Amino acid sequence: MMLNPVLLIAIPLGLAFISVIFSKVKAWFLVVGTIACSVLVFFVESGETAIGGFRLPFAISLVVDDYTMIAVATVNILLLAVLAVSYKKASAYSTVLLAGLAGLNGMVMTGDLFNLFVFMEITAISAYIISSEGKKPEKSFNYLVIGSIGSVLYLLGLILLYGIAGTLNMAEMSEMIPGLTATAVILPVFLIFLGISVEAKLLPMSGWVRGVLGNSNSFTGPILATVYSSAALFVFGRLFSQILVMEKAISTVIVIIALITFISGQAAAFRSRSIRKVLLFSSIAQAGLAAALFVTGFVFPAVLVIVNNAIGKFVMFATAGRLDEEYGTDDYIGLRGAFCSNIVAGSAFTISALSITGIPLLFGFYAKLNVLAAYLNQGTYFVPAVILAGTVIEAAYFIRIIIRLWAPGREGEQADASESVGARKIFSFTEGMAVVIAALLIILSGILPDSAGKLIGGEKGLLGDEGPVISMTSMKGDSE
Amino acid sequence: MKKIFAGLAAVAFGVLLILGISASTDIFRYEDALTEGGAAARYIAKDVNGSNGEIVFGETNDAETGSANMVTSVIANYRSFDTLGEVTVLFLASLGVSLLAGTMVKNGKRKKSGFVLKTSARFLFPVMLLTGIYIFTHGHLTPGGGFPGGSMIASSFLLLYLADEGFSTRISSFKIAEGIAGLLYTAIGATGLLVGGYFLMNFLPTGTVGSLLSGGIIPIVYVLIGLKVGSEITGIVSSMYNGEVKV
Amino acid sequence: MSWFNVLEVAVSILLIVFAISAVVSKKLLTSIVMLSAVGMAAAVAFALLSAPDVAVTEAVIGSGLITFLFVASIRRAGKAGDVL
Amino acid sequence: MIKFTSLLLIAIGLYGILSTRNVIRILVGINIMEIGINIFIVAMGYVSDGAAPILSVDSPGSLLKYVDPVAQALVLTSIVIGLGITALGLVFARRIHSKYGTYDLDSIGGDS
Repeated sequence: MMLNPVLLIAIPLGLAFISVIFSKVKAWFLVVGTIACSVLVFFVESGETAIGGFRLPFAISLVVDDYTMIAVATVNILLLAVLAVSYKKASAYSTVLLAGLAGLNGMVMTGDLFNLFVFMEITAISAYIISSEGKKPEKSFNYLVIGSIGSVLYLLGLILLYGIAGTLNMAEMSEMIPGLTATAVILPVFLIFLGISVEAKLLPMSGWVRGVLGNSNSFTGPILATVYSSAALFVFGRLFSQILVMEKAISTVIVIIALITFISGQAAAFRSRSIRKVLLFSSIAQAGLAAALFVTGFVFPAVLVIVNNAIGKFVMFATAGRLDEEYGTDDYIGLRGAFCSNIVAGSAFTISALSITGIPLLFGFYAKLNVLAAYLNQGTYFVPAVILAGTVIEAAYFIRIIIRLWAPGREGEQADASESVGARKIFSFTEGMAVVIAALLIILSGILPDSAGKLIGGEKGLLGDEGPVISMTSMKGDSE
Repeated sequence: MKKIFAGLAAVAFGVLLILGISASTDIFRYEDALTEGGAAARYIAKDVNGSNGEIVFGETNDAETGSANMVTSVIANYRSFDTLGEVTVLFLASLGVSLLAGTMVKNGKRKKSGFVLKTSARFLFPVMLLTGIYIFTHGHLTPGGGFPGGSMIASSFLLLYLADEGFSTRISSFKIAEGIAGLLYTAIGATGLLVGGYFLMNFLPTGTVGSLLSGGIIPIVYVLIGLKVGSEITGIVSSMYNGEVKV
Repeated sequence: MSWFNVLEVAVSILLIVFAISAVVSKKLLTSIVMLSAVGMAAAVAFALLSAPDVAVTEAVIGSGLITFLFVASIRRAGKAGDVL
Repeated sequence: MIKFTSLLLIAIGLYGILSTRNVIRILVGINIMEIGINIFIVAMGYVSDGAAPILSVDSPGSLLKYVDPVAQALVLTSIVIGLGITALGLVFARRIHSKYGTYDLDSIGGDS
């Protein structure tokens, strides 16, 4: 039996309301809600479901297709993983997380522009509250201010589109956009781009990231950097690859902004010494890459980039947050040899870092290959060059961190006792399990990229005929 | 320096907006959308799911949504899902405020309010409360509805906080009211899903346009919204008023 | 000019004047009171634009409750001198 | 006319946000921006001589004479969301004040 997708929103929302009444056991509701949603994801009915029993396109609708399926699945399962890693901290925010989960699911599934605004606000407000865990109110405040400006801009853009098209339904809007004069659509599209770049961490509006994620712990880091930002990127992808498809001249501007985000993110990551700062700037860079791909129309590679980055950053932010909590610093020079006593966490971290960089036999390699192939097939050489340049920087800073964290302080002539940090266990068994499973997933999907690609892209591939751009089996066949 | 930069940015932004919008005023087709049967026109004529003739106040029976106030029919029926999201935003905000504003403290150094002030506040309190309740129970007929009604309830509590230094409530009781109202709202949606196969479906008969018992689930939803908004804003107000941040 | 236009111009001017004085005023409390005035003028504008529902809501929330929240949150800092 | 006034309000609000580092003033700026956008939305849905979208005993016969109820519904939602954001922002402001003794972000100093 296929279920109505609205359950993915109604169940966590209802549980959130119950959890304030029975606040003693609210953490249980969180666990039940997250598990229920992660399971239900695979049983929802595809197609556009109207809410309220009104005829489409006049009703608010939820859209479930291959694309939103993978988005919802990613978000829910990642949230479950974050809970496994930092259950104790997360349980204090049970109600906020449950309502936030409803917002995230609604955000990626909704088929209505204003409904998207409402769900974005739910998500944003829960993110503000979660970010206050960092005990730096001025950073959260900064986040809130940028978020509010973004939401005003988004609202303005959306209302202009409503004024022009007379509808808020995304499917109807996407049919009308090509028929409208470009001059009328530029301003709203640009405003919507600015509005959505706050959560998606794209350049003009990403000023909050440094303060919020730089002070993250093993709970706020993974949740804001992976769950929330992949949801925002999936929304960005849906809007800019399916609904607001622009003429080449306009989309080029957005691609350039996204590529600047990519390169400057990589450069800033290279300059940072704190692991969390490296990670957050790397996240900004990956968001820029995914955004550029989406706007160019390469949906499948972009989804691969998002998923790869989400799994990898989940492991890495969790590890970095824990390192900071245990050792009181996350400066990788001060953490020399920290992985020697945490072989499991260290290996997972290493695998994730290498995967994000795109080392062969890991999932990230498949993702990067698809990205490059998409551009080369199209005959573009400038963008792949930029991406490769960024990847070199990326490899440099990740390998630098990994070497420092594995080398037990015998880099000079004398092993100074203060150079190597002491042995401390950073993960308990269950927490370690979540991280290990994530790392195994990266390896497994790297070895079997075709099945992973099918899993993510659906049988036919995203958007029907496009499909996985590169098939590993065919590549092997060519080389033999 | 900062002010000059800010001024330039604001002027640039304002000019951009005004130019961008006036360049496309001729393409804004809202009035066309009305005639061509856009969403707004359908909502006004109440014929999204098929025509039921011209809607006449006090006569038409069982019209779609059945609310005389069209804004209400949009808020509590056509786009009720938005409203559910919106009360969730407020719910989260109130939760965040009570999480962050700190615990209640007895405010020892407050001046005692005078007898006249206190008595008149106590007299005004039920009047305001009733006005709020009236506003949201008549939301489908007259301007107003759940949001101003709920805010009115919150204002009445605010009045007591300001005028009566002995008045205090437990924030957790507002939390429970919020939770119950929100749960009922979701439950009404789920009932629609069970009865008619659509979440938040208007599964009750809609009655005669213009009578108090019309609109199907609209009055119920609006009362819940009113109670929820009222308890949420009261929660925010009392946290802001009484909370003391411990550093 | 119909009464609508006259009122429209008047409300527009009021909105702009209140908004500018809210942004540039030296005292924090003046800013907040001016914000409340902007909310009130906005409520009039909404009523003018045939939006009674919005006008009522804006009057209660935008002009009333938000002002209270602002004042309540700067109230404790009032003794610092630089604030009020 | 009032449409452009509302755009000016948005610009003034933006100036208010950018020109100061005082958290309360920033919130005032955000609120002005929100009021601006709300007026703009309602003005978008306004039809000249349009009636308020409420049926009553003496409603106009033709449907065309109503202003857009959708725009007004959106604004109601947006006003309430704005209240929530402002309340949360004020709590952050209060926390900033109790931690650093000032509302001025510049005098907090420090990085990361």
